[in-house]
Amino acid sequence: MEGVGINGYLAVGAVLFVCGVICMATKRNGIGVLMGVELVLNGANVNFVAFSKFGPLGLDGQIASLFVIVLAAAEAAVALAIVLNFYNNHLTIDVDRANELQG
Amino acid sequence: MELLLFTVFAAAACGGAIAVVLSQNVVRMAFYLVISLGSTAGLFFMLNADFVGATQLLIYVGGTVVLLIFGVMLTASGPFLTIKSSPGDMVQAILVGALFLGMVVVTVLQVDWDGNAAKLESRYGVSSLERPGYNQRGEGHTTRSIGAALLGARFDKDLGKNREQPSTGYLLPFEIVSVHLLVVLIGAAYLARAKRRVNVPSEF
Amino acid sequence: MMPLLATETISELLREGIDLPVFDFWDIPPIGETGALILAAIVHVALLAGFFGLPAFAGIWAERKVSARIQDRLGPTRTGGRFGWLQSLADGIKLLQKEDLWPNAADSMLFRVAPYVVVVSSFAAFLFLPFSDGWVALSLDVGLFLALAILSLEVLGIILAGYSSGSKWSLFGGMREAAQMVSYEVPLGITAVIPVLIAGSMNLNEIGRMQSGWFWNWFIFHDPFTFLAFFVFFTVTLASNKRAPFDLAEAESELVGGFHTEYSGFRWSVFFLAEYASMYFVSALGVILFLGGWWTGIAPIDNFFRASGDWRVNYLGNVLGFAVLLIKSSKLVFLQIWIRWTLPRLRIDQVMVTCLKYLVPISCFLFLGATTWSLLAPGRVAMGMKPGLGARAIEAAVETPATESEAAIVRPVDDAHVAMSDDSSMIGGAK
Amino acid sequence: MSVSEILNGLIYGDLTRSIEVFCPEVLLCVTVIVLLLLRLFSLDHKIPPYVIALGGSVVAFVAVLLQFVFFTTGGAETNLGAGETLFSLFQLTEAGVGSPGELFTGLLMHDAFTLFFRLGLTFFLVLVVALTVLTGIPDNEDGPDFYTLLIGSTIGMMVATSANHLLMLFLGVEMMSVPSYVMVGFLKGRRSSSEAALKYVVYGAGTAGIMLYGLSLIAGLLGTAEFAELGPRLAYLIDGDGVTLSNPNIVVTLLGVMMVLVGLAFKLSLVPFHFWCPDAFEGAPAEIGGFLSVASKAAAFALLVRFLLAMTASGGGELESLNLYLGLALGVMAAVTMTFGNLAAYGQTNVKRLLAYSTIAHAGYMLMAVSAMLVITNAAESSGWSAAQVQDGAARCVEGLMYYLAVYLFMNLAAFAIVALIRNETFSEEIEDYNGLAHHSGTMTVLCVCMGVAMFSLLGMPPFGGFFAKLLIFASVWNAGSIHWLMWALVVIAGLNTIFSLFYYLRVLKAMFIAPRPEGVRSINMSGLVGAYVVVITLPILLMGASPLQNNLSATARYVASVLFP
Repeated sequence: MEGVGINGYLAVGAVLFVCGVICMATKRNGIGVLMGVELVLNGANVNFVAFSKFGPLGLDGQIASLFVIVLAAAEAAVALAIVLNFYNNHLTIDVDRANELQG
Repeated sequence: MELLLFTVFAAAACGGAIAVVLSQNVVRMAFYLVISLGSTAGLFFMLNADFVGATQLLIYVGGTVVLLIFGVMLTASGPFLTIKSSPGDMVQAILVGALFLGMVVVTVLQVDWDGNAAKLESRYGVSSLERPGYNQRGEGHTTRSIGAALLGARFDKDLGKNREQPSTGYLLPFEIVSVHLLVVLIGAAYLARAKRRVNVPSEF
Repeated sequence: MMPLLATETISELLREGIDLPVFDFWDIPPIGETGALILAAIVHVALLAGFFGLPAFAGIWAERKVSARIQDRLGPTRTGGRFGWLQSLADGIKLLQKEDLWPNAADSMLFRVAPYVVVVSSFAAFLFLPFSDGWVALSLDVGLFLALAILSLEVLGIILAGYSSGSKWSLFGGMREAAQMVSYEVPLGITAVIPVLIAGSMNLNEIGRMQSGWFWNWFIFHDPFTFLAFFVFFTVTLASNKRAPFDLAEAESELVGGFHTEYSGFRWSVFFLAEYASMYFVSALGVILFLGGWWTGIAPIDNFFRASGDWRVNYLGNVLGFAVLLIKSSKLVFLQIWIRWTLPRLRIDQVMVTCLKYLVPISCFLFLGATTWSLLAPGRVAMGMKPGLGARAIEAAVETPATESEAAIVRPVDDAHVAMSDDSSMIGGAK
Repeated sequence: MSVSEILNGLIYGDLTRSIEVFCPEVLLCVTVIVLLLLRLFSLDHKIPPYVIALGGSVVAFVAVLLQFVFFTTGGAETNLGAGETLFSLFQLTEAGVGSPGELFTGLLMHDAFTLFFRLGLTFFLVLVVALTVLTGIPDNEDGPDFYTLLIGSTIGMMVATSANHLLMLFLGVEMMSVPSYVMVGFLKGRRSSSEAALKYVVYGAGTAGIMLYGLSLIAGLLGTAEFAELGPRLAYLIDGDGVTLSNPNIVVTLLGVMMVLVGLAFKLSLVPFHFWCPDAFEGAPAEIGGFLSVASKAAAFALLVRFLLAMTASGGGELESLNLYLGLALGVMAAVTMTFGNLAAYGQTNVKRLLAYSTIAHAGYMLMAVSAMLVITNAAESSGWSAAQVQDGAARCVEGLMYYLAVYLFMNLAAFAIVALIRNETFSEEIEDYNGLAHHSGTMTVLCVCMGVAMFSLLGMPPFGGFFAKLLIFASVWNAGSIHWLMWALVVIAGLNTIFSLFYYLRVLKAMFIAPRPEGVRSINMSGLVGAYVVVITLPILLMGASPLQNNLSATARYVASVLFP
């Protein structure tokens, strides 16, 4: 069988990462930005797991990605609560409308 | 076979991610995100990380994304469902993003990872996943090793080796993350719960 | 033991390249590894697809009959004979003929995709379900975990369906479902972990094997906590299947039809296919986790089939196990139907309160109790139960010299296999 | 090792020792749980939550203080009298707290540097809790939530300062930031507050993700996540190839380090990543602003120093030029940050916003020390410094950083606390509403005087602590100038900046002291307790300035810094 080397996985990780960054940069919807964050974290996770198989990182890579998943869930919960709170006060989740604090 | 599966999963993961970027509708974005994350779980299975893959499905796809969609439903009423980014921004971002992607991919792929790994392993020892005999029945059964590592014992690294100190176990993060989750949960619940009642009712 | 259909999976069987007589007969070259995998996949999918539809059709018919009896009616009586056996088939044919339409306000792409998400996740969960000893498509160490994970994806489809319909009834249904599912996954996970704790494995096949012998070996009789845990588990599965009294997502009296209000025809029927299939799935899961899986619970019968050297007898034993599992889980499905037509529907706030204020603390308590029990009585037998795999592995590790202890930790499951085939340890309880 | 050896080693060796050292964090966790249980059993109307929070943080502080004393004085040999009873109460042992080294199988580091930061953080926690009691920012109902978040965030910072593993680095950053997102939005009914929280969380989550990607690259490249091994492995990997951009290993390392720096720079509010800082501080209550500006910055600096040292410590000279480039890049960043912070502070009318820009500027000053440290550690061969000189120079940089942080703790907290206390009376945080506040009698005058002390110290005026802190940093950076001229330029820029900053700090004081009291404002009566609190947190600014104690304190900082450069 033709094996897939580490490079394929790293490329996927990079694509996820960059898509996430673009998503964070362009989306005006608060929840859209959060999705970008999830993509970025996932890109990193793909890297970790790929290194754990192909590199000398071993099981540590997999465990790191486990913790990242858990932390990402926590972060998403808080971010969502904040977005909801913002919505309750401003009746929109358009991040660009968060422009009252300036100076 | 492996190549075929990889192509399918990788294409779905990347395609989903790109669709998330291009889509303007939040709910569709969430759907593409599910595709992307789910395929990533598939990639994890291919990388012999079955436990991580399952966690990805259970927590990420089944939990976090559902939470996000829930948030969409609570906030995105009608007009806000599609908040469009201006096309100029989009084009700009995509150009910059493509450049950035090129940079990351070129840098990352230029590295001779296998060579590095061999070099490091020749000096620092073989990576634990490759150790024969620990993973039962073929590859990918990492649950036991992960479980032991989360309790601080690295049987995969330390068994039969002569080390003065035990290798890095993950007892501390495993425990402290629970505190973190508790704190975060309290915080999220605080923000999400309705504003305080003015006069405290005697009975709920 | 002949490996035929008694190895872990078909793919392993094929990969080992046994020369089936048919190969010689038609002069087929031996199968390569890739070929074996693909072939095994096709066989599994075909088998499971058949099995996936079956409970749905049987379930729908049973639901009609049972509900009719509970309401003092007759139910279907015409199609296919006196008991209306073919009613489900007739329903299916009618639904297939209906026009496939979607509302203007709907997000048409998501609207069309949503049913498939539901059906695929519900179907994929069957991949990890052992129907009998070794009859499992994917025998993974993370089997239970993964099965629950995939089952939880079902909710995603339902939320998407509710959301994309562009109707407020559907939206409400979807939101209720989201809230309900996310909450009920917590007690579901905790109660499902209790048998894992005792078995020391998340592999469903291993968990099932642990409960061989007399029926007091079943995990439900392991200790008082597991006994209660089963009932909590069953309650939670009702909710996670959106079955009454927790069927708020499709509460007809308030929400017209909830998330599937706008669906019709084939897509509508797909939701129901998935619902009945996952009803069966969670029942079978409950059976494997708590009710002795495919074992009859009468040790001599099981042992007769297992101990025999002849692979045909083994095979028969597996068929028997399959039948036993089917019967046991059908009982649970029947119970679900019974509950649905007997109990009134809860309000959504009551549903959430039931979960968060009662089921979660109770399941945590049970989990703690089960942990303490196995800590305090690690090698001891409660009602004839043998000590857990994990406990034995650790005991072996601590007591034996380094090299052997390494073997014990390294390959505990294989160790257990040896112990399993040793009937005296299996039936006689603790050594 | 066999199974039983591994388990015994863990349970009797590593774990016992680790928990002994980790005791303060555990105490804080217990405090959190007690707080929540209190509400569960509806006891929070009988016992106010702040009592528990204050008690818990004081106990934790005492625990760290004892550890610090035990550690620095050599523990058992001292005859402190009451100290020994306390030592035995917390069961401090020579093998545990007394000996530096790794904890939890290499995840955390226990040494004087960490202890110093943990001491500062717990002390700061006590002060902040006391402040919230005075200002009453969480009422009784929200108290448990608020203190849970505050303490949870502090635990994260304490973990972060002792991180010895890349995973712990990420975990620490997450643990300290996620609760603080909520805290920024704590006044959930206010539009500005929720907006501040949204901006903070969006930028914070994004940069954390980028940082994680960088961590994955570094960990994957070097095949380990332990700090102790990063540098040597990197040196081994590029062995002989030299540090050039044509070496892909170097490029990936740089990419990874840059991404990690993005995450840390966000926490430090360095210039390209500072957007959130003024908004978050303006929207958040001033107490939270004070907490974030000091505590999370201190923790992030500790992480930054540890991470950079780990990446660049090779044991040989292989990574020299890498250190130099990194150091210079950080130096440029520091210059831009302080200049931007000071310039942007000019136009502000809101005191909290002004202080936010001032914290940006201060982060710039402190970053100078880090950059000089990197530049100096590179110096061994190319500039003819002896090893002892390098050690000494680098230690001086860290000493300056730590002394600065210590002073900064008090002066910034004092400024934010006074803003919060004045807000409670005048309901305003605008500078023009501060007009003539000093003309009120009583406690308000005390507040204004203390504000003056804090401002002069922030500015860096001679008799106060801020001056000596700046002096230490400037001297150490000047010292590095003989290796690269850019360091001299940096000192000059910093000096000019100090002069710039004079104007906006003075503007606040001018409003308070010189501007006439507007007609018709009601007179303000504040309790004496408030004045006492403010005096207590202002006094250390003086003590760390021109006072006999100054020598002792900087000697301690010196000792603590020197452990990083053995």
